[in-house]
Amino acid sequence: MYSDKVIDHFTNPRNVGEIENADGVGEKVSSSCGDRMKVFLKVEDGIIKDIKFQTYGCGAAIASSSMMSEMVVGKTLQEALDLTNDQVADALGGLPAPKLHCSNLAADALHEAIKNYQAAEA
Amino acid sequence: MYSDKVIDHFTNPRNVGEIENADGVGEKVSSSCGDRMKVFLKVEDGIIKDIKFQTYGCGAAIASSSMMSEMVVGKTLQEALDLTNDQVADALGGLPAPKLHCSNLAADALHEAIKNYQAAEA
Amino acid sequence: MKRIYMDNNATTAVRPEVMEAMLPFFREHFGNPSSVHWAGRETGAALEAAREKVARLINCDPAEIVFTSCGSEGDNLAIKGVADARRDRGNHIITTEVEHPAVLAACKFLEKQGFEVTYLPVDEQGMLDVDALEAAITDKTILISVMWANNETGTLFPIEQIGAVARKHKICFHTDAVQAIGRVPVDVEKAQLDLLAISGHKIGAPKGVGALYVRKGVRLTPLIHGGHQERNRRAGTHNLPGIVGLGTACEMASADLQNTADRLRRLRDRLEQGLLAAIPESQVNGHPSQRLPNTLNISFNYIEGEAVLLFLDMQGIAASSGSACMSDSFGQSHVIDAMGVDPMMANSAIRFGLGYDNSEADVDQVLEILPGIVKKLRDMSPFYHERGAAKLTANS
Amino acid sequence: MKRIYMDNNATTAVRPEVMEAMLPFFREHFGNPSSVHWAGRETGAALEAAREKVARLINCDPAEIVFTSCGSEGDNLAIKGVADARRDRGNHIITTEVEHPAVLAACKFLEKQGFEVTYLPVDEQGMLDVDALEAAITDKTILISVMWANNETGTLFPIEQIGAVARKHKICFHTDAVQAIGRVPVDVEKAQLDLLAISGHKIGAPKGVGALYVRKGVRLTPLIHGGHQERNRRAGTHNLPGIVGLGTACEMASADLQNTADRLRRLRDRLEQGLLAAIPESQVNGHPSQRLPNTLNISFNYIEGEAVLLFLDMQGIAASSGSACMSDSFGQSHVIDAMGVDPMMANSAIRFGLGYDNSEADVDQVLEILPGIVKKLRDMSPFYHERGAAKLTANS
Ligand SMILES: Cc1ncc(COP(=O)(O)O)c(C=O)c1O
Ligand SMILES: Cc1ncc(COP(=O)(O)O)c(C=O)c1O
Repeated sequence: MYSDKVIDHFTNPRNVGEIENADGVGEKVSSSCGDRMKVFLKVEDGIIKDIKFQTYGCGAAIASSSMMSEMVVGKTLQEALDLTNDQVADALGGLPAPKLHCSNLAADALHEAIKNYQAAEA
Repeated sequence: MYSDKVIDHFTNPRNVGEIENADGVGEKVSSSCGDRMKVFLKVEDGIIKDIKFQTYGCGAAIASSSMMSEMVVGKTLQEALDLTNDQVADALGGLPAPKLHCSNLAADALHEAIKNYQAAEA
Repeated sequence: MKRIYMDNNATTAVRPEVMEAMLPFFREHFGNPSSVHWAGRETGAALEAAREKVARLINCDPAEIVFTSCGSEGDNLAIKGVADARRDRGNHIITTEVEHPAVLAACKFLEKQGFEVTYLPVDEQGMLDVDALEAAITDKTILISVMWANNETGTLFPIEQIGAVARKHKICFHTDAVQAIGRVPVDVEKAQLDLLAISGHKIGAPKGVGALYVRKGVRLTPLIHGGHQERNRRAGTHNLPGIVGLGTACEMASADLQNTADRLRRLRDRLEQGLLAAIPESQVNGHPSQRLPNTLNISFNYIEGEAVLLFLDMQGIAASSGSACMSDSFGQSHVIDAMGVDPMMANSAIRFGLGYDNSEADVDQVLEILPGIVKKLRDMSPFYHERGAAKLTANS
Repeated sequence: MKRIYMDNNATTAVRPEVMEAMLPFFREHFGNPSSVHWAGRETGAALEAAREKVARLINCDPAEIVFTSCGSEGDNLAIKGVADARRDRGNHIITTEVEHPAVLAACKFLEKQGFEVTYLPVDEQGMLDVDALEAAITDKTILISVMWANNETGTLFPIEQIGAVARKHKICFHTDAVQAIGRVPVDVEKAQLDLLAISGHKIGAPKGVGALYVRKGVRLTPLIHGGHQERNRRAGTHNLPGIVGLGTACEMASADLQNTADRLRRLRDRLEQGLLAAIPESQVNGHPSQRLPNTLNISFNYIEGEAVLLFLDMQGIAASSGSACMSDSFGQSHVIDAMGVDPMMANSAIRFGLGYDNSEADVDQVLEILPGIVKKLRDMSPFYHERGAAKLTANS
């Protein structure tokens, strides 16, 4: 049912945790299944230096969270804002149709965290 | 489905044929399935000396015909008139329920032949 | 005594390759394909692979295949399912007098529910008149159900012509292809079919599995409600071994349909010609050319079919009279009846259904044995002895 | 990696003895039991022998057994069949909120046909109130359908009490005994049942076969019309291998029901107590004592069930969350929901269904692995990290 990439990210999720005194924090709750993701960012010179997440949800939700986090470390905020949920799912080698909505958390939560950072900066 | 006795009588039916100048001839047609039996008798001193039959029908009809013929040779006419279809079926070791009606020919055709003989005598 | 099985229209033995394909799914890969764990993952792929093989045999999309438990279920699902789903559009159904009981009884049931059913007659060769079918269509007609091949006589109906008529009038078209599948080419696109029922045990898959083709977009009310299996069209845990077996049997049928058909036709024709030559007053029931290559329905006047079968059986030869599932009921075959065959002739009808493993030696064995059986039974039959007299009377 | 299968409420592997009993019926004794020849005679006797074995397990007359293709078919045949046959007497059906989808969806379908259905609630232990059931009866009630054992929690309903109520009010009583059969004693006479559905693949018989008990004199409209099989209650060529397998599985279940139940209960209790002790904020869903001996449904707060299943699967352990056939649909289990379990707790529910071949080592393996999985997932869960704060807030 799940691709090897999904299984890998699910089994060994990257960047799980919390950043104390994070520069930005955001979260997203799936309206359809109640899955929830929380993102913590460390930003330096407009670049994402560190990212951690906490996720409550199924295998697809956890794997998408992990994959997203790996995709954006070292990226500029703009690049991170351009990342879409679909790109996360693609990077995982696709997700089964009934599980696609579970990957819709990751980019959204990231964007919330960036907005939170930008609001604090402004 | 059929007992060994039925199979035996069906495979090697006794007394198949016709008696020329029979003393009595009778027949019976089943109203439910169209099976038909014809009985020929040779009678001497009120005793059935010889019996032959022709039957059109399924295995049960043929076996009942044969069994009946074997049961009445050497019997008095009264004994033969007392023979019932059920007794023929019992002598065969029973018949499957949906086939019981096929054994209802044999005693009936026999009785017709006896009546035919008695009418000619009278 | 060598056993010769010539009742393949009733049911077939599971083919060795099918058996082998099924075996791992009973004890090793036994998980529910809906499960997330290893035991389920292993079977999910096998389920879809089987679906593709079935789809390939009839030229449809795998998503259009609904797995069922038998041909009867497929026919009932198609007929009752469409009738219920289209009730608001009309209440008229067209079928034929010679359908399998699964179709006829489903239609009889619907008649009690307020549907009207036209049962089209057939001619003396068992053939259907497509013009008569078209003439029977009313603006209330919601379904046409016509079998592809008749199970008793093997007569093949002009399904492509009927499909064209159905499409022209925008009426849903179902065919019972239980006997046709694997024996003649079946293509749901060419035939413009909306529904088509098949059964595993007629083509070397096991009993307990079948499939219904449902064209994309055709809505039908399920017979068995429950879980979401088969896209909500048939609930119940999948019969994985059976489904895998059906897939393999369909794959094998696709692979050498024409060869097998040619070979069986040669054997069948040898049997037919041999019997007609050896046994006077015998006749073939069914269409002379538009007929399943494996099927011979033949009558021997003056005697009764079951008696013939019993004698054949004692010599190890399995054949049947009429439809196997009707053999516990009385009376003549409704199929032979509908063809207007004389009742006594009809009563002696014997069906031979050849299978892929029948040989020329099997046929020759039957040709050696059967004429003697007929002679023995005719010698016993009062009708046979009276036939001369009857003819004399008729001629006088 | 040793594979441990603990999803026996979803489906079971075919038992070796069952496999052996079935094997000759695929290729050797493959005839249609309705046929007159050797191939049919061989199977007719096997069919009736299997029927007797099934009847013995539930204490009924063999003639009261109707072979089906699965549990879902049995439930649908019972519910729709009785509803149609008794339509003139009333249109009200009583069932529960926690039935299997096969029952619920059949009832929903009947609602569209003009029937009225009362879905009785259950309490927080999943138990039904028999007084509430009796109070729901109206003079239009024609059928009560209450499952014997719940598939998700294993909760056992008071079937004998319900049977007494049904009999008192002369209402037809059906039970879905798919999970109960072979696990607890089932006696249709004691329970005063009219209909009872079972499925082969839950008790070591293969998928694709089931049975419906229909008390003598109970009329029901067939789902699958056609041939005269099963005394006109279910058409279609018999699935002989499957039926023989079901017979053998029932015979084996009869033979050591109590032993197996006792052994599985000990294993289940070991698993249950071990997990409750090792994992804080976990809870058992279902009735503490009125429960199938093999079933444990347990929740671990703050995490999601599917994630737990995946980690278990990676270590070779097969379990499930909710009903297997529902796992492709969204949302929580309707059963756990009906018990009023807190949604987050409900979302983490895992079902272990032990089988006759599970061992103490299997249980210990799960006890070794699962607490770590829960810890890992909780460490990842925002809810878990906030629980202290939430409690502080609640206390302040
Ligand atoms: C309680 C219950 N009823 C009915 C069914 C349906 O049985 P089957 O999958 O054989 O149709 C199941 C199994 O999923 C079940 O657990
Ligand atoms: C033409 C036809 N339709 C339907 C069926 C029913 O198939 P099954 O016995 O698999 O239900 C049969 C087989 O008896 C058949 O020959």
